[in-house]
Amino acid sequence: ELKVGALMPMTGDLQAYGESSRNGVELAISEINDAGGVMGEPVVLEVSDTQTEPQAGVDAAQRLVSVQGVSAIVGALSSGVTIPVASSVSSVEGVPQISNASTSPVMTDLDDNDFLFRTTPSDAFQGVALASVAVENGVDSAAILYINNDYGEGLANAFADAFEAAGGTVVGSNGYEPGQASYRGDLSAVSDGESPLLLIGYPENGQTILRQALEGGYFSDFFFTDGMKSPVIVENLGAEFLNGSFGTAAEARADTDAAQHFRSAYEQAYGEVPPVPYIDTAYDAVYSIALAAVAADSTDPAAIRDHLRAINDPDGEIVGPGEFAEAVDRLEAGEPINYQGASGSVDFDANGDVGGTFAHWVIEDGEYRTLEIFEPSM
Amino acid sequence: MSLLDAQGLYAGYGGVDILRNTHLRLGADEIVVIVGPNGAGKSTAMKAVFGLVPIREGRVHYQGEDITNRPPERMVTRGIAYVPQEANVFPSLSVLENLELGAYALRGDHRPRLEKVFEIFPRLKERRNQQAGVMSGGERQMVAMGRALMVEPRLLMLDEPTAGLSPRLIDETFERIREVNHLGIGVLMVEQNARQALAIADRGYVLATGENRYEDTGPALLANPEVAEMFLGG
Amino acid sequence: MVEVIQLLINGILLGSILALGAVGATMIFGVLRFAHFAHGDFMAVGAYFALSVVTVFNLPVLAALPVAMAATAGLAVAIDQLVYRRIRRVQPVILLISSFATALVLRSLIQMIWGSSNQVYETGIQLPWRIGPFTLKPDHLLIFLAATGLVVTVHLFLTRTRLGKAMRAMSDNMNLALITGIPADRVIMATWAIGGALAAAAGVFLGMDTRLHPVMGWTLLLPIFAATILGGIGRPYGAIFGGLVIGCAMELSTLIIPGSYKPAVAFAIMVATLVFRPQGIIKGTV
Amino acid sequence: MDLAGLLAYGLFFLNLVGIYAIMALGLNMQWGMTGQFNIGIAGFFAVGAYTSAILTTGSSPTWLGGFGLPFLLGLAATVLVCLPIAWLVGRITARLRTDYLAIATIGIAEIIRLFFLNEGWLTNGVRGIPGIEKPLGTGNGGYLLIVTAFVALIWLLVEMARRSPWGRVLRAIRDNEPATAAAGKDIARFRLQAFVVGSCIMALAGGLYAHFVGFVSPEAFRPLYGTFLVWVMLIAGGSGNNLGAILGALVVWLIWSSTEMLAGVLPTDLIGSESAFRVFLIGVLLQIILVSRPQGMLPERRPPMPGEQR
Amino acid sequence: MIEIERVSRAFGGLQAVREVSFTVATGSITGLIGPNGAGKSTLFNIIAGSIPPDSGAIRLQGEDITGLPTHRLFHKGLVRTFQIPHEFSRMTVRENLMLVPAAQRGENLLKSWLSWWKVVREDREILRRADDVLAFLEIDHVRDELAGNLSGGQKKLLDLGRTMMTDARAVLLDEPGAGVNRTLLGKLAEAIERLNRERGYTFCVIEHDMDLIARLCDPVMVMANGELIAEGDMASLRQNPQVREAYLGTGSSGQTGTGT
Ligand SMILES: Nc1ncnc2c1ncn2[C@@H]1O[C@H](COP(=O)(O)OP(=O)(O)OP(=O)(O)O)[C@@H](O)[C@H]1O
Ligand SMILES: Nc1ncnc2c1ncn2[C@@H]1O[C@H](COP(=O)(O)OP(=O)(O)OP(=O)(O)O)[C@@H](O)[C@H]1O
Ligand SMILES: [Mg+2]
Ligand SMILES: [Mg+2]
Repeated sequence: ELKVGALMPMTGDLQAYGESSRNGVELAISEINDAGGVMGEPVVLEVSDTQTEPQAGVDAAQRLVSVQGVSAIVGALSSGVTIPVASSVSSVEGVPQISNASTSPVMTDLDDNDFLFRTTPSDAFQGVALASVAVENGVDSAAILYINNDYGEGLANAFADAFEAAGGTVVGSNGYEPGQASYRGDLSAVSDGESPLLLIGYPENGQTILRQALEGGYFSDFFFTDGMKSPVIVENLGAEFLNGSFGTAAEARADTDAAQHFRSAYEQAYGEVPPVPYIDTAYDAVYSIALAAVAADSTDPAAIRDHLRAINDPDGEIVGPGEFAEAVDRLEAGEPINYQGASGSVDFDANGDVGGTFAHWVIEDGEYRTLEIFEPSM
Repeated sequence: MSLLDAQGLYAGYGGVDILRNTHLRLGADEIVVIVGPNGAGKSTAMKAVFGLVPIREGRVHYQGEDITNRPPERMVTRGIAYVPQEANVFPSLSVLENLELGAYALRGDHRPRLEKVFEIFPRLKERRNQQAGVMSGGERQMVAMGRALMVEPRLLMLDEPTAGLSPRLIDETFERIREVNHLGIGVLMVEQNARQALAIADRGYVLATGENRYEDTGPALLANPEVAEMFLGG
Repeated sequence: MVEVIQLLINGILLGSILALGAVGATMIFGVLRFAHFAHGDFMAVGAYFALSVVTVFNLPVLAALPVAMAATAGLAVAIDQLVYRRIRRVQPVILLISSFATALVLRSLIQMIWGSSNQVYETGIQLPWRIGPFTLKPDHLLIFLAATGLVVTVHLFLTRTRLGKAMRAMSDNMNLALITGIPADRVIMATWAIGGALAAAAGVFLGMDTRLHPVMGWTLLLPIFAATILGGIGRPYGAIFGGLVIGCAMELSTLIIPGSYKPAVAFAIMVATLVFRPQGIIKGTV
Repeated sequence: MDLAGLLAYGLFFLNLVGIYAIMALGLNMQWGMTGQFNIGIAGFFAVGAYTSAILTTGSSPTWLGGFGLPFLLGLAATVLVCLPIAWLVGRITARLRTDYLAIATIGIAEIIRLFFLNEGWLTNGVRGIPGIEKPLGTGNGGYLLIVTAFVALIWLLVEMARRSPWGRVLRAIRDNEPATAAAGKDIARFRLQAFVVGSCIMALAGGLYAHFVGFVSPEAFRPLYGTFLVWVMLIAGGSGNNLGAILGALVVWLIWSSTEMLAGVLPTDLIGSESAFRVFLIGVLLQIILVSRPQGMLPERRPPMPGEQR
Repeated sequence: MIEIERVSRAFGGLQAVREVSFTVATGSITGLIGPNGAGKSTLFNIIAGSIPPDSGAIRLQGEDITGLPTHRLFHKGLVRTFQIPHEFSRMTVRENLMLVPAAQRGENLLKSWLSWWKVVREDREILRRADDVLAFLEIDHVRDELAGNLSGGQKKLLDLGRTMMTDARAVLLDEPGAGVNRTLLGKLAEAIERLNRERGYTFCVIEHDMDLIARLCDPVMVMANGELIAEGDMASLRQNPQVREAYLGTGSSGQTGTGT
């Protein structure tokens, strides 16, 4: 029986992402089990809470591995938890760990005995993507306010470099500390009165910042990264102020079968379109683990790790998440497969990273609409 | 009917009885003095009566009513005022505030009462805006007494009211106590200035290791050579 | 210059929210001698109470304010009776740790009842008035006026009733207060009620200005303590002053230092106050 | 749930308990013995963790690294680096009373955290420092031996200090400062010593932590896990009692991690959110401990008189 | 021994001590009396370094000690007690005394760690001394009680006991007799006399019990309203009208002289 551990922030700062990521995981597992499970048995899920804190995160991970005996871990979300878990638990215990949301460039070179993977692209890519989208939208100067963590800082730097290389001007760039009651001073410091604001952050504080930016008259035009792509923001602030705002998010081509399958399955299961990013990446992480286990014909963690790349054989038959039963048949028949996930091709490179495509989205009539999906040219 | 009647008290701190079969009685307009060596349980007896130390056995009656183990704030409304031996002022409050708080439980205008206290202790009027915590030792003692008098009590319980007072003030204080007593207020006090205290007392108790040792009128105790040698400093 | 004045206006707003929280915290500190770590969560609970009133009865926020204040006051008193009363006689530090546990309980209850995502009283943005080069949001004027009104009410309450004095007496010497006939339990309950009500008001105002979130109060706790210290512990008026100073300093700080160091400003002021004027700017020895 | 797995988790679990126990012992020296209300533990914890991380890892272009010192030297350095910092903080806050000291130290700890967060050249800022290795390639079992040795050593040192006349002066200070001065003791010196020694113990725990989890980033030093948990451990265990501090670390961390299983028993729709319910349980359990045993599980006992067997 | 030279101190508008000068001669037991609030304790606080004087100087055996912190004065042999007892309430009576001796080896943390056995041996010696003092003061039955649980008078005795644990040369006693039972007070007086005679302690005693003052002290200083108004032996002071008016009063306590 294959046991998968989900290491998610069910409390703490990233709670909102933790809960929806878990939905992604659960969705994948129920589909897999409906399709007959792995090696004839249903896949079992164990969820553990990182509290968005490294100390609690490593403890939770160790419990998953030792007590619950999981063969692979999906998570964690923030790099500050994912990396300690990788270096003190999964690489030591030899359990593959696939993060669905950690975008820190540090992970690429981490000495993890090749047990750490991720299904979301490194920050380095999105900054470039966003810069090209901004230029395309006629932005020639911008102010940046980013959450002062590795996500925010990494993206802000990558964007600023690419944007300036493309001839744009950054009029002000500042990190902000989460949890403040007022960001008016921060806004005032980066505002030049006309340039739009690039806000890199999460809805928790991002919403406050947007509100204060609008109410204080500091900014009226905005663009965003994936972290701020959340319908609740539009709902709470009112569409009229945000229409026309745009942004990027790591997103698979929505026209692929896999992506469409995921969206409709998610809607059916939870009654809403996937509200925040990183759900499809969690979903793909589970599929990858299950397929690798089938390929290895084993629930041994190391064997699963060894087969994670094998399910993406370029010569193999392309299979998507809706086609688990067929994929199993092929693998059992000894034929190669190439998994194409909801979030993209999920081809792990030598570092366990994936490349990615990005969505250019805009807010129109209060709805997020994806204009195009593209691969940034580095 | 006696004002206060405590019979067969057993009380102490956490398990150990300090008082052992102690009894105290006070007539309506009596001055009663408790004397005894240090650590005899005099203060403990006062605290037990006032509900600050739990009584394990025995009863306390006040004006015929059973007040054993009643909470202290209820004693005040019944007309009992108590001045503890230590920590008897609010150090960070001014003298005036200390006095005003004395009358907290009472309704009505307290200015006349305040005037009366100032009359007794003119020093307090002079220094009424002073923080009580920085007053001299003797001045504090006055504040504490004054605070108790603000309640216009029927029964005044004083734990070593003259400790730290100058000889002149000691005389005055005993004089005041007598005056207060003439107004019909019963006074129960612990004193180490035993000779003077017993001289104005109607009756006295000698307490040693938590037990009643002697009990007599003031002058009789003073005259008792045994008591004098053992407890009054020869 | 315009920018400085604008930031000052903003600072006064933030400061009046901090001050509401700080007045309650300082009173609790004054009477019970411990830093109440659940104070921020009282704010959050108050804000959510108001949210329920707003959504269920479809009332404007200000109408929900009194309800939220009363409910939070009741909650504060209940928690005191249930928990704090039992450990009041031990060391204050036990109370402090216990208040920390209370904070955990309240925060998780909010999550269980109201969920953990961002919520707002009214959707949409309120566009500011423009007065010359300055902007002022109507809500902000409202918050400022309401906060001032509340503080004045508390002031009258403390001076016109004997309660204020009794509170200080209790913080000096609980035993002696009992001996003097001060009904200690009632004074303590009143303290909690006032503290809770003010915290709720601060929470509602904070929610109007930002958004509602289970940790909204917790993150404001340290600046509130900073305001308390600055004003001198146990001094309600000092707390108001402290709140305003901290609020303005935090807003103005972004002129000089990077925003990522902003929270340090409150702490730096606090530490400097403690080192150079430990009794607070307005002298408080209580 | 097999036995080997439980054992493996047990080893891991005890490592963390040991690290927290060391912090609780350091706090006991400050609070339990001297009455110094330090709620800036996370600051010293961070100083230790970063010191060891920077000094023992390989070189990197983005932060000041590449010293590659061995494990034990890294640990020694945590104490050496913490010493002047704690001394400075102690001097600054020397005159402060309990509550004021509390709030000053939490402020200083936040400033330290923001420093580590924002000074990327030194600490790799928000990204944190990866690749901190356990000594001699030990696994959790081997590392547990090292941690246990340190717990025992620190316990011994702190307990000796508590029983010594030095500890007696500290308790006197805790009790009554003017009287201690009148008895000829230089209060400022003793307080400062206790503060510095306690803080260095916390820094040492930081160093052990860094090597245990292999990665440090500012997130690990936020007040909840860096400071409050340690307080909860000491108070629940019994402040003033060194064995209590260790027991507190064990019990509290056990509650912290076992409530997750407890919370899983109840149906989700009843409690809204499982994880919130877990935090709720933690809070309630803590309250129960505090209300029923306010002195802690092992209350403080006075140190034995010389010649007395205890 | 102690020279007090033109010392003044005001609190706000109140001149608590005004231009006070006198000398406590080596080997004497000097009394200091005066009405409540006269400034006696304030003067003690100034001498003992608890508060600084506004002006004036204090000399200890010729050395200027004005403004030195309390613990430094202690090491110069100047010890004090407090009017309101300052016990270590959460420590046992024995520990209260054992704390006092200066320069204990074990007060150095490093030495405690490195030479534990020597520390314990030294501590045993200190314990023996403490028990002797307790026996002398007749409070040895409460030696393992927490000092905070002592009765008011017992605390006063403990305060005195702490000064007996030192090698002090000059001791300032602030009302050692207040609240102490008269029988015991007699013994206390004996103790003070013996310390003075046998160990050569110099005392300066504030006290309101005229019997005690009369028995122990010569000379006696009288303060009122912050000023020194008279000095001499008790018998002559009793005849001084100014002293009678300000302090003794006309009642019994000033006159029932020779109780013991
Ligand atoms: N809070 C307490 N806890 C434990 N024991 C106490 C406490 N208070 C007093 N005792 C003990 O009870 C005994 C009697 O104390 P009490 O204060 O009644 O004496 P007292 O007769 O008033 O003496 P004094 O004249 O010295 O004031 C003493 O031995 C004392 O140590
Ligand atoms: N820190 C202070 N601040 C303000 N006033 C003070 C302070 N300390 C003492 N005083 C005042 O100075 C005066 C002298 O006080 P002091 O304690 O020296 O008197 P004392 O002679 O010792 O009296 P007693 O015999 O009653 O103890 C008093 O009126 C007192 O209120
Ligand atoms: Mg007594
Ligand atoms: Mg005096």
